Amino acid sequence: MQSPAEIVQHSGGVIGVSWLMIALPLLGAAILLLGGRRTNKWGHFLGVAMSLGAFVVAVLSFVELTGLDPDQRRRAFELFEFIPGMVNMGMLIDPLSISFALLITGVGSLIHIYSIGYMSHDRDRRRFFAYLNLFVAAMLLLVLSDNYVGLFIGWEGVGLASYLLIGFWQHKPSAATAAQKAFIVNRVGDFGLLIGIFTIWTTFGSLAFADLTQQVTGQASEGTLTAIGLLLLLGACGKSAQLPLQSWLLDAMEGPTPVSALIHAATMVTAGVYLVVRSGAFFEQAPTAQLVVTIVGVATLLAGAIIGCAKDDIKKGLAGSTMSQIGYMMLGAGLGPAGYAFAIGHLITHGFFKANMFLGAGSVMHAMNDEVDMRRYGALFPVMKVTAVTFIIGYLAIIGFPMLSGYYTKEGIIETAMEHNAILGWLAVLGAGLTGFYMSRMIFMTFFGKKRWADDAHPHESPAVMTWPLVILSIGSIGLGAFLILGNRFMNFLSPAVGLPQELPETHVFGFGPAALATLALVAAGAALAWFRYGAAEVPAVAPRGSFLTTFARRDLYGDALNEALLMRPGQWLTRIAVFFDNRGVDGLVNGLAAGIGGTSGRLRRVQNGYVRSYALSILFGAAAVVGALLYVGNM
Amino acid sequence: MGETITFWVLAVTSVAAALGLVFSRKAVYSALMLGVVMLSLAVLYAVQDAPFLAAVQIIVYTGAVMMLFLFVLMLVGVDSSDSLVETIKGQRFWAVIAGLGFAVLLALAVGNVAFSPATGLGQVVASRDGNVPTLAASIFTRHVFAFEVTSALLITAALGAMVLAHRERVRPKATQRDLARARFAGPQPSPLPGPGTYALHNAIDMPALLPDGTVAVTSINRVLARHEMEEGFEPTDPEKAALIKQVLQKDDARDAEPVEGDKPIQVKDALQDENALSEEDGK
Amino acid sequence: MPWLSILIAVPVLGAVGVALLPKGSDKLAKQLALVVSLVVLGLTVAMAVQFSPNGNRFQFEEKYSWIPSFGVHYGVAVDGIALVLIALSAILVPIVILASWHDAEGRPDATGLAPKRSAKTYFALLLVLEAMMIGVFAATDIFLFYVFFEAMLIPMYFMIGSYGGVQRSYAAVKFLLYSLFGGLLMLVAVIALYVVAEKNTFMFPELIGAIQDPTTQKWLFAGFFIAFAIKAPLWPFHTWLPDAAAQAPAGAAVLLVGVLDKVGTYGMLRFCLELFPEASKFFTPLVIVLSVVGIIYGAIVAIGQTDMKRLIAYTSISHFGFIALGVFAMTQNAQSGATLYMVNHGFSTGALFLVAGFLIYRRGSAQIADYGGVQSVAPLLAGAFLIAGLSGLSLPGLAPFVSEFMVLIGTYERYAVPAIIGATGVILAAIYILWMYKRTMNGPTAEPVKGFTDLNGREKWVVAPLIALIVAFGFFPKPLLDVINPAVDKTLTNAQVTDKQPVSTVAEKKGAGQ
Amino acid sequence: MTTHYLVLSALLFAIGGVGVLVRRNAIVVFMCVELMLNACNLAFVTFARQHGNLDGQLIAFFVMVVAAAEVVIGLAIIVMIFRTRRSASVDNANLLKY
Repeated sequence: MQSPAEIVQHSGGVIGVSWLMIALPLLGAAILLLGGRRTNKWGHFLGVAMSLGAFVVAVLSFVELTGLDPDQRRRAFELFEFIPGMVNMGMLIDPLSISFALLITGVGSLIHIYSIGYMSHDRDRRRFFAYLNLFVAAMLLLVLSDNYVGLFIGWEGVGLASYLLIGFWQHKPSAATAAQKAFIVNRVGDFGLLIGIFTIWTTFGSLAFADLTQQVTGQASEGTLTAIGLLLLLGACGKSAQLPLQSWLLDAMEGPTPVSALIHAATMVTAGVYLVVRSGAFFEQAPTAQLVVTIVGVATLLAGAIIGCAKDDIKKGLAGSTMSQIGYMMLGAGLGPAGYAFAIGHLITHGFFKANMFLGAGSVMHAMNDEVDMRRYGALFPVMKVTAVTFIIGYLAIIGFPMLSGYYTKEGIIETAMEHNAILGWLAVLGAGLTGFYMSRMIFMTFFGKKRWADDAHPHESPAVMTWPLVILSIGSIGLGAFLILGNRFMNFLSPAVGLPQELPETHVFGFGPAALATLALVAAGAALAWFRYGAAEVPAVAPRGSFLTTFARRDLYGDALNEALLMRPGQWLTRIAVFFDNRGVDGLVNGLAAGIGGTSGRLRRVQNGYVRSYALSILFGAAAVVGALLYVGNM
Repeated sequence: MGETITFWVLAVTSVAAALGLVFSRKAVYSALMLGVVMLSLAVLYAVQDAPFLAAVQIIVYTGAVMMLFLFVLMLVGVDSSDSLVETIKGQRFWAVIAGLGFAVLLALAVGNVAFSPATGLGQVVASRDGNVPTLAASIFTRHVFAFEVTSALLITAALGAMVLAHRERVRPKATQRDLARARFAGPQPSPLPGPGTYALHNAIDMPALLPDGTVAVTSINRVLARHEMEEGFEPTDPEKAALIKQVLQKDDARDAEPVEGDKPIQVKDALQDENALSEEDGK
Repeated sequence: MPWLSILIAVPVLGAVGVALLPKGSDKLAKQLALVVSLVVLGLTVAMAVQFSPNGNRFQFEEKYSWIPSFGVHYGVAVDGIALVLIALSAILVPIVILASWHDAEGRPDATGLAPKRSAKTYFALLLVLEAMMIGVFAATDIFLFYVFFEAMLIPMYFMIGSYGGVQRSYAAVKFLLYSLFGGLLMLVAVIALYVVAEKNTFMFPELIGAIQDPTTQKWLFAGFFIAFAIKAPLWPFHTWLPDAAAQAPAGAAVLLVGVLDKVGTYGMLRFCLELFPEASKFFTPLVIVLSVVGIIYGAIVAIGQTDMKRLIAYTSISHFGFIALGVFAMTQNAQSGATLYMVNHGFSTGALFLVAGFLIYRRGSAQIADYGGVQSVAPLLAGAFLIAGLSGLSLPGLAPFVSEFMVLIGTYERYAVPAIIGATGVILAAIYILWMYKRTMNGPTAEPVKGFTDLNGREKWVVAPLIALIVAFGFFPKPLLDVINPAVDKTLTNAQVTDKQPVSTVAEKKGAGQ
Repeated sequence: MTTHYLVLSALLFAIGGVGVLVRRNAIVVFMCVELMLNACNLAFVTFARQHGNLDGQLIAFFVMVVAAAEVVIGLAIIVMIFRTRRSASVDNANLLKY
């Protein structure tokens, strides 16, 4: 077992200016938002350029980092004092953060390019690119920050970008509602993260990753560490759409498709996994918290898969799949150093093949007049070959077709889980089978079978600016897994940042262990079932009323209904009661007091009846009282 | 001994007169009663070594002030007597309670003190050869400032009274000629009809009837009518009562209007009003 | 150079100048008021530059005898806390003047908006108010503080009562009576403090530690605290604020909520804690409960509002809960955070009120239901509203986050449970802000909204500095905190509190390494 | 004897007070006020003799002067009120109420 390396102070070199990665897209966003209509013409090019610029810096930093000794590969440097005496803003470039940076800028740039085509007809394309740039900057801040506060700022920054992009077509009430929901549900998670950060600060007196080594965290009680772990997990659940905070992700598909690809598939939703891995120093000494992480992961991977099985909306189907795949990553992240490399590896390959499929779905929608219902697709393979082929490559990668990316990373997670806890392992295998089913269903319904198009649909292949990113992504979907996993290349690369397990797992080009065989068998069975129901058989253009299970899955496992019944309605009642109480209770008391005084004076002023004789009478009484008092005092 | 007798006689007299002042219905009686109290007090001053004050009391109070009261009473109406109905609830009861209580308290206060026999003013007066010179010396030496202020007060009061009671004449005073002309130019050159003519009663408070049996509005005596309406002695004939009320209301409305300056010939206005009224009647 | 006296005198003279302008010269009055307020801002900046954070606690001291027989002085000076609050006032006033350019003119098609009034008077009142605000923060003599504390009410009373919405007189009277009631309690306490301390002076620095008897401390604390709690306003003394803020013209509401109410929390920090340390500790649990209730309660009631300005007012009640929580958590972080919160909240709520004011000016209604889809017709307006709103929900990267974070983390150091409950306000804040944003800005464009124009040049100049400050201090709060921290340190020393140390040894390890 | 005079003075004063309270005719009310003033004067004169000091008489003298001035003005006011309202009842002048 090897602990993570010490974080070293850095200066100079490309890493010394790696803050440019954040600054460039941020600048882009600022220019596009403040520049207004003047920048309409070239705004999208600026957006792409800034993203590519960040990518270049990331690559150069990566090269510089790999040129260092492995135990010197955690480089941190301070930018400025943020909150004096508490937090200094700084950057941490280590194998973990640079992997994320490469994924974010790389896939991000491809999606930027794709969006030029996809959003070409939207009058607000400039704003869209501004938000995308903002997102990239925030996401990079999240992963590159060397402390929890910086991470939190990025964390909320991506939340904001997500809010803005989901609600990009804000004139649609559904989009606005979905955006709002995403933000608020995320805030619940952020609440947990915030309290977690508080606990870290009060326990350890520092929020910098460099100070929170395992030696330091080991001094706290396990209870504290478990609490910190669970609180951070709550944050992770919010951002990564894990149970029980999953409900926002499906609604988030209201946003434009490139957004779904970039934010709600490839990068932002994986931030939770990053958080858990980055906080390994806490989780690894709190087994209970780790166990909860794996349970949440497994539960979500099954829930997401079940939801995916029933959705007819292609984007929602993919969203369910995303949930499910992040569940795998969470599971891996909960397994400690043995699972980290697979989790992050799966995260990266997933970033490629899921972005690939989302963009493919976008391409299909683009061709089908923004139709998202798969029951209105069918037989699209012949008309849009590039899209179809790249989509199918992504499909094969996700179901874990041997030798493709997903196979290595997912299989790694399943094997590690199996060693750790057989129940979790088998449930993960079951999830893989479900993946085989719903993804095959999607392929068959979309690209094969009979045409069920709407009358005015004239599908056509998308322009090159949209297909080239698909091609590049699909190359990643094919080869990246093998590149990373075979020979534990990625595990060794990450080790300075996250440590190594006691013994390195063996990796084979074909890893047909019992678990892998079972997985393959289940996936094949799932695919076959999908073929019989959706490939060979007729697919009705209108969804039939399914069984209870189907309805259960279609309604997102009643997650929304549950939220509504448990939180929303009581909340509404609470609000109404509070408003009533405030108006009638607190303010009523105040106004009542005022009215009481007013009424008393109103009655009291009747004494002033205007008759001088009455006044004289009271004067006489007063005089008598004075005389009486004088007498009394004199006699005392 | 002489003083005691004088005191008791005058004390009884003055208290009785004071009560009379409070309880007599007619203001003139009250004024006379006040005069009695003042004279009694003047004598009591004299008894108590204050001859100058006694004189002043008679001259200023009983002479000047009381005359002033009587003049005003004449202006306001000598014969009017107050209504005995108390309009403010509980006023009388509480007034008597307060008055009695106050008197008792004062009496108690006085009674509680054991006075030594009076020093008397003999010594003080002797040094200056009599009460008046001594008082004068005091007024014009020690209290000269207060005295001068009083004089200012009196002048101010005199001025104030003149300003308050004065009414500016804005038109030349009407001569007899003007009055006659106005009368003949007006709608009714003849005298107003007397009351009670052709009526069942010849009492002065009943209006005259015209040949057709209707009331002659111009014959209504305003003062009496008002008095009777206020006291609740309305004519039994509801028609007449209504008519009287109407006339009075008309008067009230006119009174309520702001008075500007001195109206030279009141008669004319009154006649015009009456004319308008009878015209209304005709309709 | 008597900086503070000049700062108080300039706006007063400006107000006199504005008031003396001939009738009908409204435009000149506005320009003059703007120039005067900018001069004040310039002077404030010049003063702030000369302030040395680590020098004496009170700087720019001036002290002249005022009523010698009672030991009353005209005593002014600033420490870091007062300085930032004075700076806040000086920044907000020119912005408010610019934003209120047409507030006194009524509207040709006015629907429930204020009728036309004298613009001259309005701007003169604004300047008088500025002088009072600077004076109240600068006063080191408690009697002088009281005088400013009460005098401040008068211009605000007229601004609400004459230039406000439909129910302006109700709101103005409620505001005045409520504040006066608190002020009278404070006056009693001020006099009692003078009598009991037997120092024959009202100077604050000399009165620190003068009251030793715990019972006396508690009574005096209560007198001061209730006045400040009403002013702040703390739950349950808050109901005047929504009425006043909803009826006041937007500019006045900004100064009311942004600066005037800060006097309450400032007073708690400065006077309650330092003069009555024992009593403060005794009452801390109570105040913390009130603050936490205020945070949650204000947020929940805000969610249920249908009127934009009332909603913003209730969010402020929630935020004042945070500030009071920070003040009474008695840790360096919490109190620095609370002070920073006062400043940031001024900018954030100021921006919200002003942008809401622009909306209301266009639509003639403050009802949320009367809007919808504004973003499509006026994107800049919507963007400004969103940024202001996001700062209201303490989005990281915007200024209020830093302060809220510090308050909560500082509170958590000592009182974990209140901090956790308070932190749920973070979620509620997202609900009330975003829901309001959604209902006004998103969705299909409502019919009456279609004619909306986007921000004009003047309005841009109003919004831009606020947003720039919010963003700048969101990423770089150090300049403010460097000024605030030493002052809070002194406060804590005088309040006889020491910070808790973390369990672990990171700090020690660092200390050993150096 | 002094006691007797003083009690008489008190009695007259009280009667005058009651008169002010129960009578509605402004002129009679005024007379009652004069009665009260006279009662006071009696007390002053009595005390002057009791203490052998002329100041009591002096005060009484001044009281008379002031009373005279007051009567002049008071009556003028009454006349004026009567002229406009045609009534000398103090109850009619009750506009200054509530």
